Amino acid sequence: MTTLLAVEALTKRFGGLVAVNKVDFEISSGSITAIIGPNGAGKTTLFNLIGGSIRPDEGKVTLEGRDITGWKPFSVARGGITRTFQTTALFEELPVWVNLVIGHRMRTRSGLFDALLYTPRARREKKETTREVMEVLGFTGLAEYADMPAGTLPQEAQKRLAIAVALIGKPKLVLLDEPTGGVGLEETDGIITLIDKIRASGVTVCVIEHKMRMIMNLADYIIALNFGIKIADGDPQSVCQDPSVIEAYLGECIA
Amino acid sequence: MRLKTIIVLTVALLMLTLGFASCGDGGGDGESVVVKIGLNAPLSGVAAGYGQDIQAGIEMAINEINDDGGIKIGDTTYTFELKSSDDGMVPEQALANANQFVLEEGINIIWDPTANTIGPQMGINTKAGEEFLIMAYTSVPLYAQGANPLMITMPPPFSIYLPEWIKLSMGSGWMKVGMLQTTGAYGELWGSTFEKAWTGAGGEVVAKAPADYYTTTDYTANLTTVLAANPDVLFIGGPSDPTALVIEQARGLGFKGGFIVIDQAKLDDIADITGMEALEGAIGVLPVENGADFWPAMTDFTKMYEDEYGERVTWETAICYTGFMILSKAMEAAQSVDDVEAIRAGFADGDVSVTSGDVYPVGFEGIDDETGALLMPGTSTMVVDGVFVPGEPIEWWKL
Amino acid sequence: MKKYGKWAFYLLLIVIVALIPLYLNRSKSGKYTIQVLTMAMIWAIATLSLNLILGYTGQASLAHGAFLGIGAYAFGIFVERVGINIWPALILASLITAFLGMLVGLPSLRTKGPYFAIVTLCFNVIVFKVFENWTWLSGGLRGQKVTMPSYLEARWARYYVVLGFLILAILIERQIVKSLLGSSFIAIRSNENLSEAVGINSFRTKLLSFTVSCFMVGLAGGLFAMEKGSLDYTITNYMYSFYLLIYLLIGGAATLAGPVVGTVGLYFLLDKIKGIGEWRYFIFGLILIVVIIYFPRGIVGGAKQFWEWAKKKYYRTGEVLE
Amino acid sequence: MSFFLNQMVIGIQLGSQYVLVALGLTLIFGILDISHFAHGHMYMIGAYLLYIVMVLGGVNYWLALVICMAALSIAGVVVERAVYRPLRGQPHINSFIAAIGLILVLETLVRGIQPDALRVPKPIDKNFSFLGINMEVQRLIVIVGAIVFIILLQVFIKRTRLGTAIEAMSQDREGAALVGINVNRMSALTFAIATALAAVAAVFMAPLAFVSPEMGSVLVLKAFVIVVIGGLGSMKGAILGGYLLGILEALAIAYISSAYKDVFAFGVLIIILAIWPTGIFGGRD
Repeated sequence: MTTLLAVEALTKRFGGLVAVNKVDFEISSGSITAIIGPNGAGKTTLFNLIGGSIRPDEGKVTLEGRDITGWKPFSVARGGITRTFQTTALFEELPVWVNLVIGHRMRTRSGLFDALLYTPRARREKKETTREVMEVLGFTGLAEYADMPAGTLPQEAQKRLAIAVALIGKPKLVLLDEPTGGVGLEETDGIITLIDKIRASGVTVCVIEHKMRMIMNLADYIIALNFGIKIADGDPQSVCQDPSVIEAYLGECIA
Repeated sequence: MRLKTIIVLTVALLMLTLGFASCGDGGGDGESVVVKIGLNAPLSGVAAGYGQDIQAGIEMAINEINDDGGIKIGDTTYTFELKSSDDGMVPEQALANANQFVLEEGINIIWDPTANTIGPQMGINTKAGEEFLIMAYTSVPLYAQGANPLMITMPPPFSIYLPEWIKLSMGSGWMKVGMLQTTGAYGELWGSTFEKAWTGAGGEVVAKAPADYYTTTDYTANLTTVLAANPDVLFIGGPSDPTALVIEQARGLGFKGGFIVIDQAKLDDIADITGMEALEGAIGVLPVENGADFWPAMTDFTKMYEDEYGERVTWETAICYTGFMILSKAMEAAQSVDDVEAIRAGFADGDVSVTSGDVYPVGFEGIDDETGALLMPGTSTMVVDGVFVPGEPIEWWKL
Repeated sequence: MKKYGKWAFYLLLIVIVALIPLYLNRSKSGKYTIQVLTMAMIWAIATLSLNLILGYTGQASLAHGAFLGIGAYAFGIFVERVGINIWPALILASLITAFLGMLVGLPSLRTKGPYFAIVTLCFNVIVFKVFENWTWLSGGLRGQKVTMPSYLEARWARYYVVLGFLILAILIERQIVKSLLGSSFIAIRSNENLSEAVGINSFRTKLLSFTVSCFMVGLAGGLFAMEKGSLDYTITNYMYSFYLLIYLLIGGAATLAGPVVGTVGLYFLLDKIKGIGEWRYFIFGLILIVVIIYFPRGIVGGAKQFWEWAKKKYYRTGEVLE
Repeated sequence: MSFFLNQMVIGIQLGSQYVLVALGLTLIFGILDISHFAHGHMYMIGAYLLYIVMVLGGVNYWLALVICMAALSIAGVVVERAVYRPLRGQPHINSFIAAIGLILVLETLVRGIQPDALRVPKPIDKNFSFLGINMEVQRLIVIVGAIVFIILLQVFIKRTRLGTAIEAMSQDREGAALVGINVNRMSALTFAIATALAAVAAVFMAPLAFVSPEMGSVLVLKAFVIVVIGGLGSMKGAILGGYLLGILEALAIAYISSAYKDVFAFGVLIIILAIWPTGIFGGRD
C-alpha cells in the first residue's frame, strides 16, 4: 500500500503548553486510521494542523509527496483532504441539498461571468452538481431530508450530513472528528457502516474516536496520543496491549 | 395571541402615521386668494434654532400683512401663508422640498437660509414651467454677484466687513492672527477671503486650526495649537453657541487678545453665555438691538418679537421680516403674485426702493438690479471696556 | 405551469410599474410623485447592492454611503469636467467605484462581523471628511453641477431609465444568488470556517461579492447624480449607510423583493410624513423598533414566513377533511 | 516640549470621556452581544438629568453625580427590558437597527421638549498651572475622575461575586448559564453599570460644553470604534483604545491638520485593524 499522507515531527505550542509534540505517522491510501487518546491529548489540534486552520510551529505534512504544510484550509481541501468537526458544523439554516451543493463547489469553476450570462459551463456544472448531490444523498441515506434546513435534522442525521458535505468534494482523505459523538448506541452502527462504505468507495479515512470497541473493529491502524506525544501506533491488537496506552486509558481498552 | 398583538400594533401605528400625515393640511378661508410661500430650512437637528429664527421673521411679516387685509392687486386681495419644509441643511433634501413646493403646492417663491442648499436650487429654478424665485438669506459673496436671474439675496455679503474689521484690529496693534473658524465649505470660504485681506493689509497668519463647530465640543486641542504661535487676535466663528465655547475656552487658557468673529455668530448671544468681560476686544457684526441707533423702527420690532416669542430677536428674524415686506411691495409693483420674472423686476420699481429704517427694522436702499442683491447696510462693532461700540453702517454698494 | 404563472405575475408587475408615469405625468403633483418614485428606485438599487454583501454574503458594510457618493461624483466629474457622454460615464463611474471597493476590501475583508462593520464605517467617515474639506473635489458650497442631455429633461424619461436599471440590478442579483457562485456567498454568510474547510476561498469570494456590490452602488450613485443634476459632499455621509441598512433590514435581507419593498415603502413614507416636521423622526424610530422586534426578518421575510405558515395550516386542515 | 506635554494632557482628557463611554459599550457587547449604538444618547440623557438635578433642583454637584448615576442606570435597565430583550437570539445586526430607532426617538423627544442648548455651571470654576500646563480644574476632575471610576469598575469585576459572574458571562455565555447564572438578571445589571458609567462621563463633561440633544451622536461613534480597536468585550482594550484615540486626535490637530484630524485618527484605526483583525486585545469574532 502506498503512503497517502505523511506527518513528520509536527509540533504546535500554545503559550507554554505543547499541544502537539513532534508527532510522526503515515496514513496509507485505502485504509482507515484511528487516532485515539484521552481528552486534551491533542487529537483535534492535530486535525487542525493537517487541515490548515492553524499553522504548525515545526514539522511537515505531505500529501502524496507534496508538501502541504501551512496551506490555508481551502487549499488543503482542494488538495484532497476534507474534514468534519467535533461540534458538528453545518450550514444550519440552509436546506440539506444546498449544504451539498456548497460542498461540491470546489469541484466546479463557474465564476461571476458564468453566473451573469449563464454560460454553457454554468449549465454543465449545475447539471453535474445536481447529479452528484443526488448520488451523495443516496450514498449517505439522507434523501428523505433533502429539503429540510440542516439545523433541524436529528443529531445522527446531522453527523451523516457533515460527512456527506466532506465527501461530495471527492477528497482523497477525509478526517472525521468524532463522527459518533453524542449519537445513541443503536445509531452508531449506521455511521460505522457508512465509514466502511466510504473506504470501500476508495476514499481513505482518518477518524478521531472515543468508543474503543468501535475502533477495534473498524480501524486498520491506530495512533495513540497523550499530552501531545505519540505513545503508540500499529494495528489495533498491538496498540491495545501497549502498556502506555493501557496506563493512559486506565485499562479501558481491554473491553 | 401573539399574532393578534402584532396586527393590532401595526394597524395602530399605521393609523398614527396617517393621522399625523393628514394634520399637515389646513384649509384656507376663501375670502381672499391665499398665496403660499415656501421655506426650505433646517428645522431639525443642530441648526433648527437658526431655521426657526428665519421662520419667525417671515411669519411676523405675513401675520402683519394678513391682519391689515393682505395686499391688493387690481380687484383681488391676496393674503399669505407660509409652508415650511425641513431640509436639515442637506442639499439633496432641499432640492426635493423645492420640487414638492413647486409641483404639489403650486408655490413659486421659496425662502432658503443656508448657503449649501441654495446652490443646487439655482440649477432648477429657471426650468420652464417650474420657475421659482429664490429668496436667499446668505452672506456668501458669490451669491450676491448676480449668480442667478431669479434670485434675491438678503444680508450684505460678508466680505464688506473685512476692511473695517482689519482696520479695528490693526488699529489695536494686533498684527498676528490665529485662525480657528469652522470647517466645511462655508468656513473655508470665509477663511480664505479673510486670509487674503489680512495678509494684503500687512498682517500675518501665525497658525491655523479650524474645527468642525457642529460636532466639536472641546476646542482646547485646537486652541493650544493656535496659541502656541502667540497670536494677538483669533479669527473664529460658526454657530453662536460653539463660538461662545471657543471664546470661553480661549480665555480659560489665558489668551488676552482680541477675537474677529465671523458673521454667522451673534455677539449678543455669545455675551449671554460668556459675559462681556470675556468678549473684550471682540470684533464682529453689531448686535441686532443696537440697530435701533440707526433704524428707529427696530425698537418697536424688538419689543413686538419679544412679546410674541419670549426671546431676544436676531438679525435673521429682522432681515427676513424686512425682506418679506419688500417682497410684498415688489408684488404690488409687479401687479402679480405668481409671475416670478415680473416680481423680480418689481424689486427695482419706485415704491419698493424708498422704504427705509424708519418703517422697517433694517435699513434698505433698494436693489442692485444686476445681481439681485438687496442693498442693506452692514454694521460692525468692537467690544471696548465691556460695551459694544458700533461702527458706522457700511453702505457697501457705494464703495 | 406554476413556473409560467410566476413569470406572468412579474411581467404584469413590470407593465403596471411602467404604466404609472403615463397616469401621473398629467398633473404637476403627479410629476412630483414620479420624481419621488425615481429617487426611491435609485435608493432601491443601492439597497440591492448592500443586500448582496450583507444579505447574501453576511458582511455588514457601513461604507456604502461613501461608495454611493464616490459613484455619484465620479459620474458628475466625468460628465461635467471631462465631458464624456453620460452612458460611458455611468459605466466608468461604476467601474471606478468597484475598483475602489476592491482596494478597500483588500485590508478590511480580513476582519469579520462587527469588526468589518466598524472598519467600513471608519472608511466612510474618512471619505466624508475628505469631501467636506477638499473643496476642489466636492465643488465646495455650490457643489458639482451635472448637466443632462435634453432627452433626459423630462421626469418620466429618467423614471424609465432608472426603472430599466432597477430591473437590470434585480436580474443581476438574481442570476448571482441562484448560481453556484451565489452558493459560495451564502456559504460564507452561514459558516465561514466550514466554507473554508470545503475548499471555498472565503477571502476571494468576499472580495468578489464586495466588488460587485460596489459596482452596483456606484451605478446607483451615477443615477443619483443624473436625477438630481447637482451634487455636494453630504452625499458621502455615513448616515446614508445607516439608511441603506435600515431599508434592507426592514424590507427583508437575503430576499430579492425585500430591498425594493423596504426602500420604496420607507422612502415614500418619509416623504409623505415630511409635513409633520421633526417629529417624523420620532415616528420613524418607533417604526424601526416595532418592526425589527415583531418582524425580525423584515417585511418580506415576515410575509414569506406567514405564507409558509398559512400553507401548512391549509394543508393540515385539508388532510383532516380527507 | 511643554507644548507637546500640554497636547498629551489634552489628549488624555479627551480620551477620559471616550474610555468611560467605551467601557460601557464593551461590557454590553461582551456580555449581551448587542451593538448598543444608542449608548451615546443615554449619555446625552445623563447630561440633561444633571441639568435638571443640579441647575433646576439646586443639588450639590457631587450629590448630583450619584443621583444621575442611579437614575440613568434605571433608564438603562428599562431600555434593555423594552428594546433589547425581545431581540435576544436574533441576528446581531437587528439590535443595531433597534438602536438606531432608539436614537431617533430619544433625540427627537429631547429636542421637542427643549430645543435650546443648555449650560451647566462648573463646580469649581478655577484654573490651575502645572509644569507649564494651564487648564481648568474641571479638566483635572475629568482625568482623575475617569481613573477613579476605571479602578472602581475593576475592583467590582474582580472582587465581588456579581462582578465575577459578569466576567464569567462575558467570557463564556453558555457556560455561565450552565453554572446557574441568571442571564436576565445579569443583562439588566450590565446595562445598569454601563449606563451609570455613561452618566459619570456626562456629569464630568457637561460643565465643559453644552448640553444638547445631539451631544452623544459623535461620541458614540468614536466609542464604538475604540471598542472594536481594543477588541470587542475587552475592558483592557477599551481603556487603551480610548486614551489612544484621544491622544491621536490631540496630536493630529497640533502636528498634522485640524480639518483632517478625523481622517488621520480613523485612518490609523483602519491600519490597526488590518494588522490585528480582532482588535489589539483579541476579543471575539
